[in-house]
Amino acid sequence: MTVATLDLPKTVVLDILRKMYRIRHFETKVIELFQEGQIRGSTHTYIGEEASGVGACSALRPDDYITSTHRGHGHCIAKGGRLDLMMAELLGKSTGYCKGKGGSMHIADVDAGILGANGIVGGGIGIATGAGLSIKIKRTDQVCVCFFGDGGFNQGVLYECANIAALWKLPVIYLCENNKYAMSTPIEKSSAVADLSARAAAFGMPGINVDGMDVLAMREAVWHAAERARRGDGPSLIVADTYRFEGHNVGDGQRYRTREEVERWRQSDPILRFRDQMVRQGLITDPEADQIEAEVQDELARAIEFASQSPEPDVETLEQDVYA
Amino acid sequence: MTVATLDLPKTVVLDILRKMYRIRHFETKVIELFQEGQIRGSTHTYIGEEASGVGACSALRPDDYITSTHRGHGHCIAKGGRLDLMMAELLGKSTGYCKGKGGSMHIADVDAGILGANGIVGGGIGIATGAGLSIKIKRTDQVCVCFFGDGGFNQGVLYECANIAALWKLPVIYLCENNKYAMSTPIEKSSAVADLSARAAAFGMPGINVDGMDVLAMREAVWHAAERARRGDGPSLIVADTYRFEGHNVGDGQRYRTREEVERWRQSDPILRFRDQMVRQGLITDPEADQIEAEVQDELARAIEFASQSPEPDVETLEQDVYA
Amino acid sequence: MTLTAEPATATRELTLSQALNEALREEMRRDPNVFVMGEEVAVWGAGGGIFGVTRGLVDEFGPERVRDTPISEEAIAGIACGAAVTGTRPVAEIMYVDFTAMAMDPIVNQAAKLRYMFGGKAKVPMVIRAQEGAGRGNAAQHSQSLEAWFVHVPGLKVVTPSFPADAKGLLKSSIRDDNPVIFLEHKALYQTRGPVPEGEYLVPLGVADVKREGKHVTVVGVHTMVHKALAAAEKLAAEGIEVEVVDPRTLVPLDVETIVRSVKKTKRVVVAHEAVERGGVGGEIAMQIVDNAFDYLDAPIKRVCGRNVPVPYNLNLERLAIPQEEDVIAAIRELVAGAV
Amino acid sequence: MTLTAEPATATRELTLSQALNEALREEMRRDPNVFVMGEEVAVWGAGGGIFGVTRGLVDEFGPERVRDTPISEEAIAGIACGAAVTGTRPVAEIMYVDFTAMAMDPIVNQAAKLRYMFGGKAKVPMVIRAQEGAGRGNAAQHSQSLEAWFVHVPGLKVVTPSFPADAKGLLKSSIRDDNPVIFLEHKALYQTRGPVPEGEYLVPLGVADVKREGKHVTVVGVHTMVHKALAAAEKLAAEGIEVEVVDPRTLVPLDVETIVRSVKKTKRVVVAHEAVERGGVGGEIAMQIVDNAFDYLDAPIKRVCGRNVPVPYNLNLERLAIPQEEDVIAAIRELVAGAV
Ligand SMILES: Cc1ncc(C[n+]2csc(CCOP(=O)(O)OP(=O)(O)O)c2C)c(N)n1
Ligand SMILES: Cc1ncc(C[n+]2csc(CCOP(=O)(O)OP(=O)(O)O)c2C)c(N)n1
Ligand SMILES: [Mg+2]
Ligand SMILES: [Mg+2]
Repeated sequence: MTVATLDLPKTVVLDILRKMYRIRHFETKVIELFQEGQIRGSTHTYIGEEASGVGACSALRPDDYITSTHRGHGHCIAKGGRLDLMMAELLGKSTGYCKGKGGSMHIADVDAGILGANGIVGGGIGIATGAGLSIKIKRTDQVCVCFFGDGGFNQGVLYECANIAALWKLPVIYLCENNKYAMSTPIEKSSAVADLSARAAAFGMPGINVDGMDVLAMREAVWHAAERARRGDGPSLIVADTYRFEGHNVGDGQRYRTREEVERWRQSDPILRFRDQMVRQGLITDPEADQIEAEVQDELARAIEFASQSPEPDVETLEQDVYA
Repeated sequence: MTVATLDLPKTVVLDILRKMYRIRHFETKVIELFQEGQIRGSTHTYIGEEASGVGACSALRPDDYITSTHRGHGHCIAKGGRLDLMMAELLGKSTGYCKGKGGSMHIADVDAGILGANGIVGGGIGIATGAGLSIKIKRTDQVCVCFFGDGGFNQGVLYECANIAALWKLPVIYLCENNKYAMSTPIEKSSAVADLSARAAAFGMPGINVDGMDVLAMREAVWHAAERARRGDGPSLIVADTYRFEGHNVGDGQRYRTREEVERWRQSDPILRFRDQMVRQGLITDPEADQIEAEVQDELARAIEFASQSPEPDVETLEQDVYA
Repeated sequence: MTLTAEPATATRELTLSQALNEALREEMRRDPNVFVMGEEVAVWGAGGGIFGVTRGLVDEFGPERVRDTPISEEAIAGIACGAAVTGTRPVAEIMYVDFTAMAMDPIVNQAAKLRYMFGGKAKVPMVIRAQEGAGRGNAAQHSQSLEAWFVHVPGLKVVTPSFPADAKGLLKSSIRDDNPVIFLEHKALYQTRGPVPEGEYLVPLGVADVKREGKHVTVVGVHTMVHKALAAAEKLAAEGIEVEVVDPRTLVPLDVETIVRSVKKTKRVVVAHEAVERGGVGGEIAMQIVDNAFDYLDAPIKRVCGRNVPVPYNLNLERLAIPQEEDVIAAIRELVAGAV
Repeated sequence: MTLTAEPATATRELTLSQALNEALREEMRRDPNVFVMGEEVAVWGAGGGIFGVTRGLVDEFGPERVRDTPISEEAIAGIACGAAVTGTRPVAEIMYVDFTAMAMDPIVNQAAKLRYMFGGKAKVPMVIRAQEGAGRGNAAQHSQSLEAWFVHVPGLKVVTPSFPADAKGLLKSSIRDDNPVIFLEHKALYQTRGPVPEGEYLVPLGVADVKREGKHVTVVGVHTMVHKALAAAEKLAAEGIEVEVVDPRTLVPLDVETIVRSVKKTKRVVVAHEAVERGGVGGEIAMQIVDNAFDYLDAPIKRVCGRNVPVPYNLNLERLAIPQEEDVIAAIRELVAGAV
């Protein structure tokens, strides 16, 4: 694979940086709000994994689809989700993406191709594969990226769907974000094969490992897989090597891993890494980057303002939208 | 693999031949009885696949386990099942293995290590893996052979269980009987990978292809996998290349395959092949072989007699054995 | 007795299986987004479907729209859900309802809930066709009736046709419905013949049908029990007992009004289904009657349902495990004892 | 009010979660064939279990008998079934009952039916522990109550403890039971404290417990609804309305006798559960009352159950989706109106 095939206009550079900052600051705020009790249930942050979702989605078209997981805020932002509507949803407000009915694990924007976060580990896999089938039946050249984790990798539905996607050459990209843990369970305890991408052999599709902390590597890998899919050559498996800097959910004591291990990974912060690289290559300047971060901070402040000012859902809505 | 490691005493030769004849003649009779309406529901014969089950089970100890499928008569006979109790079950009699409550798809003899045929494609996979776990917990050195078909190979539960069996080094042998079809569906339409044993890579265990029409090759492959399992080195995948000579079930018109294809496979009849080989090698004589076949015919006649003379289950039994 | 909610028109005799086949053909011709997928729907037997429901569809609509799948029930339902939420109208077949046990997550946690969880911003127009019931000696893993599981899941609709004409009209409505519909056929009814109107018609979801009118007792029956109730009614008529037979046709939405109207008239009711009694949908139907017509009841509501056992293989035992015409007759006699 | 079916003994206060942990410890010490498996049962948090039920077990019994599994629910249940039929006694955890949707085949088609299909020649002594219910803002895929699915499956037993002492005694009985037992805990009750007898005791499956005696109306409640009913009873007592609260404790087997005895005394009954009303177990309990005490009823049986919607995330909406103390009070007032 050579970068030549995929150029990197400045607009894209800025967009990538903005989205990574959006995720980082949004999630940082989420932790705060959860601890204050303003966000209910359980919520899982994407801090540290920004490069994976943002790189992947920067290779997609607006009309392409993604399916996400319980750790969905980052994927949603990466695919173009709005901070204000997301924040309003997390606060359970009527103005939220789901009118306050879904919360953190169900944020979706079907029109934007975001087929939803999912509270079921593996729950998005059938949906993504089905999206691939309807793309094929409708003969459009969209693709669907199916995000799941190293833990979700062990759900049987993946094996069933991947086999069918390969048989039918469906335009689906199965993207495993290997952040090394499923809650407290390290991959050594959850997968019998060390190299997760090797499983692609059983699925009948190409499988590759990508540095998930390198946003451009992710962008490129997904772009190539998408090209292949649009050509009608079928699905691919991409395993992103990444790491979550925070606990599994807000409140996780993380006794299953050492501070040192976390620190080591924090050293390769995907945002700083990309920013420095772009500055070094002269694609952006530090002031420009600071400017973007500042804009994101404002945007987030406004989003929180919007969310807190928004009304609670009307009680009449309880029985609405159960059926179409 | 060399045969040296596993010798072939004459008693075993005779036993193998007897069991293959038992299956062939039992199933031939089953077709007749089903057509006469004496057997209800649906029934699936093992004719043509005798070498797979008999070879596999001849490598096992009496205290080892097997799990079977909807096509279970052959596995049951191979593991030592009795024709009279099986036939009585097929006729729904109180003297049957399941007292007439199970029928063709549920014949079991837990004490003989036969954990049951199964009406659910893939239904035996979790059970076999669980048997492997209890063997491990009880620290015996038994093994469990898990039979399933090329169609069942696509059930997600296999992927989930195989991964766990490999992680925990459970003494389970996953034995796929690739008879080329799942009902009318050829493997090319059901599996994205041509070489089914390649899926073992995703399961984290060794996988091999074996000539499933060669009873000794099956015996040897399973024996080696069992040795490995007893040593505590974990599970294996064996794909037996075989073929069913009859329809999927009695009544299948078989419009999905040609007479020629079936005829070609009938040429390599596993029973004749083994018998000729043994005679050539001087391990048995033709009269001895004929004698065995004759004995099997008598045994079968007595089994049918027993079954037809047996009483129907008492109506009081309807609500018995729902709970222990 | 009306056969459908539609005005009567010219009819011809079809089996329930043929009627369903017509419904699929008509809807696939009408809407290119409708497609069929499942195990053995395209090639098996005389060209699709172990009971012939999808027979010949692949010849007319091709393999792109009539898809044989591998044996992967969870994937079949999950793919149907994803295809539906992205703008097609899948009609997915799970060969036996027993196998939906492998497909409950996509049906219950995904398809049924997506719209609500997304705040109304998604539609999931999919149909899961499955076949249930006993009577063919298929034993415990191929003879269950599991409608009660789906009735308990908000977001799903549940359809249970008993006659060819209803089956066709209900399947067409289910395919056009924008919600996930669990369409449950009964394996013992595929060969049931009955008049089917010529030409285009629909049977709406949520409208029960009074299959026979009577004034002494109401029988609310599901699937085969509608037929057994009609046979029972015929016999009892000779003795002057007039039985009204109500077929809800869809369990969700349930036409409580029609059921309650009948019970208010007869003051006595039997609820009959083949599914095991314990936890069966009979309890729900009965409670709708309690909620809406308790004071009209002259006798306790009676259930005539499957025994609380797995379905056994043996013919006699299987017959005993599921309710028969005699059981309906016995229940009715008990209810009307002295009153008629 | 008795806390267990056992004679009262010295007690101490424990949370329901701690009581379950004691039950697991005692049974694992007692029988080396008992083992625990599931997701996050060994290491998570302070040493096992997202609600601490399995906390510390791995330290005492080691990783061979306390097994963290990959995220593979169908395998967890299937392996438990196979381990049980071959002579061990697995206690498998499915983290949320919502995820049993992925494990229904091994539970329903295998574990529940093997013994019967095999003509009584197998035993399947396994326990599936799962946690259900709403109230914590976990939304639609983590808040369901699905006991009705399992109640409808012959071969399964279904346990729903509401108090710490019951929870401990019932779990011990479930582990010693030779049948597959679906042991359903309610996530909102883990921190509920209550007296737990010192030393060894069992609470038998199939014996309901009258948590409070009263003569005007009976409330049969499941899980949290027992507590809400008790709170309601306390309030109504002030007005002279005496409410009897019956906790079935196990839904299969169901202690119909105790329920019916209470209803024959009070002549009025409310059945309350958090699961959605449509198709919920309330219908079954109500029909048992209709079958056995219809002529004693002075008013219609009332259900106070979850609304027929997926559980929403928003706090107010979630509160409205599940029945509250006020709803129980309102239902009781309606029933006793004029009578007391
Ligand atoms: C079917 C199902 N099983 C279990 C859970 C509980 N659970 C939520 S997240 C999680 C770990 C997921 O790990 P992974 O797939 O690696 O994603 P990550 O959290 O690391 O992003 C588990 C076990 C669930 N939500 N759904
Ligand atoms: C879960 C499930 N899905 C579908 C079926 C219906 N069915 C019975 S046998 C069969 C084909 C199985 O093919 P394979 O596994 O290759 O075994 P074979 O019949 O070739 O021996 C199917 C689809 C079933 N019994 N169970
Ligand atoms: Mg992970
Ligand atoms: Mg096959």
